[in-house]
Amino acid sequence: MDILYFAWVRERIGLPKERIETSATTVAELVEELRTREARYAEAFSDLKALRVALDQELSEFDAPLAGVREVAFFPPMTGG
Amino acid sequence: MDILYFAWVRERIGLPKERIETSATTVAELVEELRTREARYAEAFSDLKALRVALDQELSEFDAPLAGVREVAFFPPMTGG
Amino acid sequence: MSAEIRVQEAAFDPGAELSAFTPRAAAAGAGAMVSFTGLVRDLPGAGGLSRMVIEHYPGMTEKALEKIAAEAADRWPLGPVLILHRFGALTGQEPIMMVATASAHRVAAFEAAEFLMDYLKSRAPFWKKEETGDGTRWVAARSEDEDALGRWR
Amino acid sequence: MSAEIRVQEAAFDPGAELSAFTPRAAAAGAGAMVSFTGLVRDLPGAGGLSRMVIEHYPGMTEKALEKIAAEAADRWPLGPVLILHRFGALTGQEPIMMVATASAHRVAAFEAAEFLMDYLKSRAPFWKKEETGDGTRWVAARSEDEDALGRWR
Repeated sequence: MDILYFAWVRERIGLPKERIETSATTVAELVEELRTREARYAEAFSDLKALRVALDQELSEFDAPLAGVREVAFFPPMTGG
Repeated sequence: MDILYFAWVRERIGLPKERIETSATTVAELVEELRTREARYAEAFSDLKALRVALDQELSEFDAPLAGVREVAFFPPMTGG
Repeated sequence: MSAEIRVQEAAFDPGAELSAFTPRAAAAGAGAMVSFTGLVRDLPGAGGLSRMVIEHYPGMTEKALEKIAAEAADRWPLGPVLILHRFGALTGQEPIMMVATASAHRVAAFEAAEFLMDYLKSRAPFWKKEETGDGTRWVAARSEDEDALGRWR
Repeated sequence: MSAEIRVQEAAFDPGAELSAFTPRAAAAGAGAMVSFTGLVRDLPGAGGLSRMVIEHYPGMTEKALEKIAAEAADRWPLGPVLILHRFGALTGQEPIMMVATASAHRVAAFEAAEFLMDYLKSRAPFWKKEETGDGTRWVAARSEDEDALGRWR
């Protein structure tokens, strides 16, 4: 599964993209797994209300299932326009 | 006093502008005076709800006084934009 | 707010106007610009529109537009404002008029442009006459246009 | 409705875009065109903005903008629609993005442009970072921008 990070999430974690193997069945489980990795992940994911998630390039929710998903992206609320 | 006509009011009366001497003290009195002149005036002023009036280039009302006014204009509701 | 008001017979290019407006808006610290352009609709079907003639009241027109622009500037913190309206004979698809507004934020720029348009429609002395294959007719004022002013009272 | 969606690093001229948009709107029978342009605000004072960097999510960005344009076309009878957004490094006063809409009447053109802007602000994956004399910071989302979506539900 490809995990992408944008804006300050990318900066805190220190990379824009990584490929991981996971048995997580929901986004929330995936986040738990990432948090246990290293302090920089724990810090980036410390407040989920400050984060948004997209599954296969569609905005989604943290309780959404990961079955069949190939690309997960984490980022702060958008500020375009 | 200069009287100006625009759009279909101008077409019905048959001229864009005329100078008249009047003792009318309000727009309504002026309209009454014009109506008695000729059929084309009576026709143009037959329905005041379909008309607007400006006094010295400011939108006004038919009961407004004419004291000090130099230019009166009659026209249909505006359709710019 | 500095308002540029133009009432002209000559055709204009909305894009060229926006190109000239943009650096003025940027220099005034604006983060948002809104433009509205009215076009002569080229209605299809029998007796389609072949020409539009716009009459106006020279002198009063400019005063009315200045007043509308000043009122917009009282209500919203605006950078430059442009109001441009043609008169005379126009053909299908030609730009009739344009307004442009600039402000720090988008809501003010949008609202000011809508305010200018609503007042311009019903309070500036312009009258449109349409010439079609079936003859000519003065465009009737629409009650929705008068009603639109209620939003700003 | 035909939507032109562009996500580009290159600078653009809002006026040139409107010049290209106008004949497309006119040919579609539109009587009203609205454009919105966002500019980098050149904030005065100590540590004024010297640069803005916009990050986006290639692939998702285009999909999100297409979806927003399609939703606008479901709600209003629209002629052409333009959505243009830059990414990368921008300097003060530069245009960031632009939308343009066209419709038979002005209310639809205004509402569709406001709808596009409201959704683009909170639902298209762009992130702005400001660099000033005091350092760099990611622009925080404003709760008003999220609240603005309530109008369209």
